[in-house]
Amino acid sequence: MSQIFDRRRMTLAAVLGALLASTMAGYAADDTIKVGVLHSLSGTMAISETTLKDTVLYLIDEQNKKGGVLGKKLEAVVVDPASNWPLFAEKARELISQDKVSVVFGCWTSVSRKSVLPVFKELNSILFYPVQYEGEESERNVFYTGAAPNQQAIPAVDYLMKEEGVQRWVLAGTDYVYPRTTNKILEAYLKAKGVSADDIMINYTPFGHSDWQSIVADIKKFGSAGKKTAVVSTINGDANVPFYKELGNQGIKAEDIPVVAFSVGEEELAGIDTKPLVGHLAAWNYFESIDSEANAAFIDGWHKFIKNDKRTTNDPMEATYIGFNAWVKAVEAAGTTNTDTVIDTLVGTTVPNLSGGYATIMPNHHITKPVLIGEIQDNGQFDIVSRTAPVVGDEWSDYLEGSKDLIADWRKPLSCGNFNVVTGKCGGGS
Amino acid sequence: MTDKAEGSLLYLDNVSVSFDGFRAINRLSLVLEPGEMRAIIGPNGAGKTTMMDIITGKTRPDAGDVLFDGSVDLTRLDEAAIANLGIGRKFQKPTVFESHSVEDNIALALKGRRGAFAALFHRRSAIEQDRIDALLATIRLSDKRDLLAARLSHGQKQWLEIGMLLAQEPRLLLIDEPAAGMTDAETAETASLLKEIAKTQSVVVVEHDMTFVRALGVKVTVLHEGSVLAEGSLDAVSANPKVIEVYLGR
Amino acid sequence: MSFTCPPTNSPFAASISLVDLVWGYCGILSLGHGAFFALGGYAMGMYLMRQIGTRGVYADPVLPDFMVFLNWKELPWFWQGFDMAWYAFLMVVLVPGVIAFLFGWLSFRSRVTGVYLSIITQALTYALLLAFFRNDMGFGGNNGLTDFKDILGFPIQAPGTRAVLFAASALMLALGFVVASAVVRSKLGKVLVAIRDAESRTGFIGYRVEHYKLFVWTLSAVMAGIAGALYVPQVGIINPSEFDPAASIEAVIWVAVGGRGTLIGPLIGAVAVNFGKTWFTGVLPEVWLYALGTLFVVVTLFLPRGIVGLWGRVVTRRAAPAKEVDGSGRQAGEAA
Amino acid sequence: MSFFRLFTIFFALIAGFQPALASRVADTDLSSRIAALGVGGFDDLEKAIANLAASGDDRVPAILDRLGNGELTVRKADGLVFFADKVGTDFRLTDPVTGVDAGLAPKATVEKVKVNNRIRRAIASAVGALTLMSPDPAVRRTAAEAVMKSADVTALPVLERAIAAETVADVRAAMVAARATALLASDAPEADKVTAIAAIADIGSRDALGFLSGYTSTDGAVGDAARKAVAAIESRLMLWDIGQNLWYGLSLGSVLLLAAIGLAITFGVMGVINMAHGEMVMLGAYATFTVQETIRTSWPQLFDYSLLIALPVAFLTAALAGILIERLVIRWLYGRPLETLLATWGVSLILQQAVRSLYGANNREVGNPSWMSGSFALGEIQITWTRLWIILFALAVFLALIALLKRTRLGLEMRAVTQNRQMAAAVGIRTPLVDALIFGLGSGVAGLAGVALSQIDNVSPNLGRGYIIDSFMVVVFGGVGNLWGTLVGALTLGVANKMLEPYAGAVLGKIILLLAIILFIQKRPRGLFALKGRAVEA
Repeated sequence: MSQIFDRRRMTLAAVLGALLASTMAGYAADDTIKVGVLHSLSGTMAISETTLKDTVLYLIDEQNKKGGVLGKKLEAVVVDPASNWPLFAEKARELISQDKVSVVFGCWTSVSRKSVLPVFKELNSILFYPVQYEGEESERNVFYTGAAPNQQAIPAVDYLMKEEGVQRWVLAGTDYVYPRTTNKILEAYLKAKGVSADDIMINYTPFGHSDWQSIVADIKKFGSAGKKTAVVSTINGDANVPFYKELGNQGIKAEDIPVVAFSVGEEELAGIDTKPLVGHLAAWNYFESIDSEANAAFIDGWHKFIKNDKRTTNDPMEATYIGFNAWVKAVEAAGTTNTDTVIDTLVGTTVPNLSGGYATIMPNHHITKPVLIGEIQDNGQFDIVSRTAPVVGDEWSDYLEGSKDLIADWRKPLSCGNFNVVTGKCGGGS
Repeated sequence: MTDKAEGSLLYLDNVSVSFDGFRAINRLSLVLEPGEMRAIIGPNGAGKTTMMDIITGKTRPDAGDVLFDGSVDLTRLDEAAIANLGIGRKFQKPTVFESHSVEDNIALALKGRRGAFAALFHRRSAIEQDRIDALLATIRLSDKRDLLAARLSHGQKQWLEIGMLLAQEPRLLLIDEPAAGMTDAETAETASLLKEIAKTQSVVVVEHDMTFVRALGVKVTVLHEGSVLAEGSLDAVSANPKVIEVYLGR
Repeated sequence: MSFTCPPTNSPFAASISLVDLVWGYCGILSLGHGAFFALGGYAMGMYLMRQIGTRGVYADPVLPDFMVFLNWKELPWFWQGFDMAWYAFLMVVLVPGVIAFLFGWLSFRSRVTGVYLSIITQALTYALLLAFFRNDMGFGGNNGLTDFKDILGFPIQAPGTRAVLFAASALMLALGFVVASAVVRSKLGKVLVAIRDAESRTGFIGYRVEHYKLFVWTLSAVMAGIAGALYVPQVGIINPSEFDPAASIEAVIWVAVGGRGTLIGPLIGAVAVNFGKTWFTGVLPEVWLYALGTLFVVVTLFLPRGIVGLWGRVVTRRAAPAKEVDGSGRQAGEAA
Repeated sequence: MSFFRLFTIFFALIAGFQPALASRVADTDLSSRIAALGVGGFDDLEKAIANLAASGDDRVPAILDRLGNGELTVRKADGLVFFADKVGTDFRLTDPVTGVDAGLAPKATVEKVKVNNRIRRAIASAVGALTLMSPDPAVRRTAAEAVMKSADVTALPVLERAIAAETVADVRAAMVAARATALLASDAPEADKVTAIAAIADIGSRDALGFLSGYTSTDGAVGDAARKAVAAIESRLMLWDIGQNLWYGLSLGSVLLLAAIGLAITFGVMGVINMAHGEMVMLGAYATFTVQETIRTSWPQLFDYSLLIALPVAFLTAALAGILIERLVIRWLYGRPLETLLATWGVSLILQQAVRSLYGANNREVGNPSWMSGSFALGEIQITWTRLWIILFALAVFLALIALLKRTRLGLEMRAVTQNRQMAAAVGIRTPLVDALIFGLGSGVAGLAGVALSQIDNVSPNLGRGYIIDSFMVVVFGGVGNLWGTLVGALTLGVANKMLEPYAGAVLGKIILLLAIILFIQKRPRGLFALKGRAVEA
């Protein structure tokens, strides 16, 4: 860690001009491969992103123990974009053009990813993005190791239909792009499955919404129409705690109206008394409670690295794990860290995931993931009740009007992130 | 109503105002002739300052007429409009622009266009400069013209404020306790300055200091509990038993 | 570059000197100036979105990408016209200007001053924050507007364009400085200081205080809007976080640190605070908030005139009356 | 709760009634039925539960109950099903039929019998049917409700017997309702079904509505009757809905009142803008967390009193913090409200970061004591205990404050100082002390708000931020310097918000309200209940 701090100080000094530069020369050793870490360490997103920064450092540490990559040690370059979206772009530029990193692991929110995209395109570098997102994007320089909507939402709905016989749906979300898109996809999907518009209720709330009385009551009302009802929740972040508290207090049990959430993981549950919530569901590609050797080893190593047995693990961490290992494997296979070569090699790379299976990077730069459905337990963990075969991330949803004709394939000769199969043209962009 | 107000400079009739049930001004009537200087006395809480507030538009009366120049209804205007009609006011506590130099204080008060855009493109003319110089001489602060107003003594601030009033070229000056906190010498000088001013403008002086009022030698109005208790020369009102009772207690 | 202030923050810094125009010179503490900055930025962002044309991922000639995937069928009325640069640039000035004018006209006319005004400016920017977060508003929700391609026909990422934009920002900064100092030196500037020192006295000598406040308020909002418009093409994104009240408050501290009531102060403050931020968040991220918090307290308690004031005291050794600055606070305090 | 209730059933069965209910099957039969629980997926498990319940054995409810709690495991070696109690990382296995200890098994050698919601429903229904004859009326009632929810046709004969034997009126009503739902689901004659609909319609609740809605699309007399009944219930519920919204509004208002009332003192009475007010609320919430955590680890039996214990702790913590802030920062800035605003904003940043350093950035769990969990129905208005207690608490705090300011010596001195500082000092009041105390009081009250908010909101370092703008709005709207104004302001805004929400949605509703307040302040710059006159303007 201190090594990183020293580096930061030096960058600073270099800009300042003269004061320290002469005394701390020669930091850019050539026998390392630099890995950029672009996660907020301060500001609103620090709470989530700091964990991912530590995850990357942990993975680098492990890799270096195994001898590094291509015979060179990996060296982390950590910057703090401070939850400030424009600053993400600036820090990305700094990492690529100044620190000359070979790859960047980073971003959490879609805004931050959107903000750095032009930089990665312009300077031609690689970004691994480890968080579930709304899809509708495929860029040559980005690898999406989090779930696309079809890797969370649709299997979850399938599960509820089959296992719970749900016929009536509440789509409740925070008013931002991920829930909007996911709900649009789900709405189209449900209608395609013969659910009538009357049986779908859509509700949006602001960030950090804390008074859920009316909405929970509405859900209850909507649920008393003689048909089995479920809530699909894309409620984000802090708003979940008061939402679940209100559910518990108004006596909505999972047996009556189950809630399946896509943004509630082990960390979010840590702030709630989960006893009244037993049976509510979450859909992810990873749960800490997964019973696999890979997972046990990962958790064990993580606890040792972070020196805290209580730290939970979560889905974006697994996505970081997959992305990191895929990159290592591709670099080893290509024998170089050259961006273009690595991008081409990455497609088709297969690495183990933490749930005992494998993840493959597809030509659309998304990966295959199994979808797990977990039920909340009274100890704040999830009990996995369903698991699908690996699903390929669908970047352009088949259920959205604007994107159903689009596909992405970054292999030659197509090399296009938004190829329109109807017009036969590669959409916008260059 | 205008009949009675005809020919007067300031006309208050049956004015009342109350704050949270407390009647600060109670059916007050007062008439000031053009060119007249009037002293207003009264114990604390008699409504002197509130009366000033009403005249200058800071406080709206609940009832009654306030007319300027026999016809202009002051209750409908705000402070700036009333000031531009030609009513100047000096506060009890000297209020000058402390971050500005003495000269700028006068320059800001100088009669002229008051609009924001006019101010943005304003250039000081030679005539204005002469006028400023003259005023500075009148208030005896010529040698301190570049000093920040904050650094003036209390008495000097009082004078500066009077100077600013004069710069406005008002037709009526309302002056609240000009002698408060002044030395005897300063008080005497202030009295003579006011008498000088009264030659060209109407003046209303609110004052506690009886020697000062006596030095002014003008008609006196005694306020008590928001209404006029007595009016006349200082000697006459001093002899008024009601006034004696109010001042000496019952 | 580690020292991140110059490229992206210079327009912001420019707008900050305008915060000082209303606070340092006029005694109006706006906790919502970021709103005008963001509104200007959005107007520019809308123009840049329309310039993308068919190069968006869905290749829709009219609708921006985020509208396509949320199934919008046609362009909302308030997006019309933004394909024309002149119209968009007009809106950059008009939108913040008109909103500031209306807000100021209502507030100053009803004598909402001091802390009340500060609180409702905060409420205003908070309301706008919530509004722009709403996807139904048609401004791209929390993702905002991004993925810009070119500006006035020049590719936005090209080094040449970036250099020109940077130069434009520097020019804007200089221009803002010139305008602000012209305003401050004029008689109008003196009236503003007069209002700050003794608002009622200014009214009683015939200045219509609310007009002056409204003028400088609207002017500063317009310039904040222009600054926002220059900021957006450089950072390539505009989203509702620019409306966050905390961002506006943080900007105020730049002014306080540099020294309010001076024009150079806010610039020094902006540079100093951002430098500190870059340094701290790099070295000890968790210490940054302590440092920033302490800065707020220390500056208000011990450095009422900021760095500039401190410098002035050191250089001239003249016992500057600290009261002058207090005047603003005390005056505004009349309302409380 | 269900867990708890089932436990009661369990004990009632074992303790009281074993001899009386002699319905038992052979141990081997029961064992084989239990062994089926460990085979196959959820579909198989559901069948196995039905099969187990069909045995009618009185040991079944207890076994099913443990199944529902996830305490049944399959031993991988032989596929037998046992009760499992966790001992360290291992499990102690017990034979569910005989109660014989089967020894310790390491985690890797056993596999939990997984249950999901569907299985839990099946368990509830099965246990319901089996416990309809329980001696405890509360258990019978729960059983009847469970059967009603599942509309289990197979439970009809048991229901008939239970109804015949039932003596307690409301339990009998619940059973009749359960029979009606089961009848409707069965292939009984149409006339019976119409009668059943009438019986359900009489209940008139939302559950009844939900049940009947399922039959509105049926043809014939049943459909007609269902449609009519649904319409009748809906029109009845409409009025209740207004009441419900009003209740939500009051509840939101009480939260706003709690958050704002401390501010009404520091801002309204003292004129100090304390941007760190929200952080005082947060400190109160963290104090609650700390108290609960201590109780949880040291005196778990006191858990239900944890909030009561937290009240003085939270008050003192926040009050002390407030006094410190006043002494160290604010007192140097009296008369300079804008500077105070900035300095206290800085204090708020420091406090947030301090809490983040001490407790971590994640949310902390503060549990609801049992007397604050769950809800009850007042007619068709659902009233949750948390909200009810918070409303009462808010009012109590408010009245206590009024009393303190009006009736005590301290209150008198406070009013004296705020009205005329010099005069108060002249008559011998130690004004600096009073300043500190007022500020401490305002902060302490915010700390109390934190105790209440910990029950419904996140306990995170950002807790306070979310309330600061709303609190200022309440105080400014209600009228500065007037506690009653704050009360009226908070309740008005709460109710207005909740009345707007159904039409405008949560986001737009809030925006509309904010803009309305901004406009309102232009109209009445000093709020609803403004003090008028020279005293405030001078």
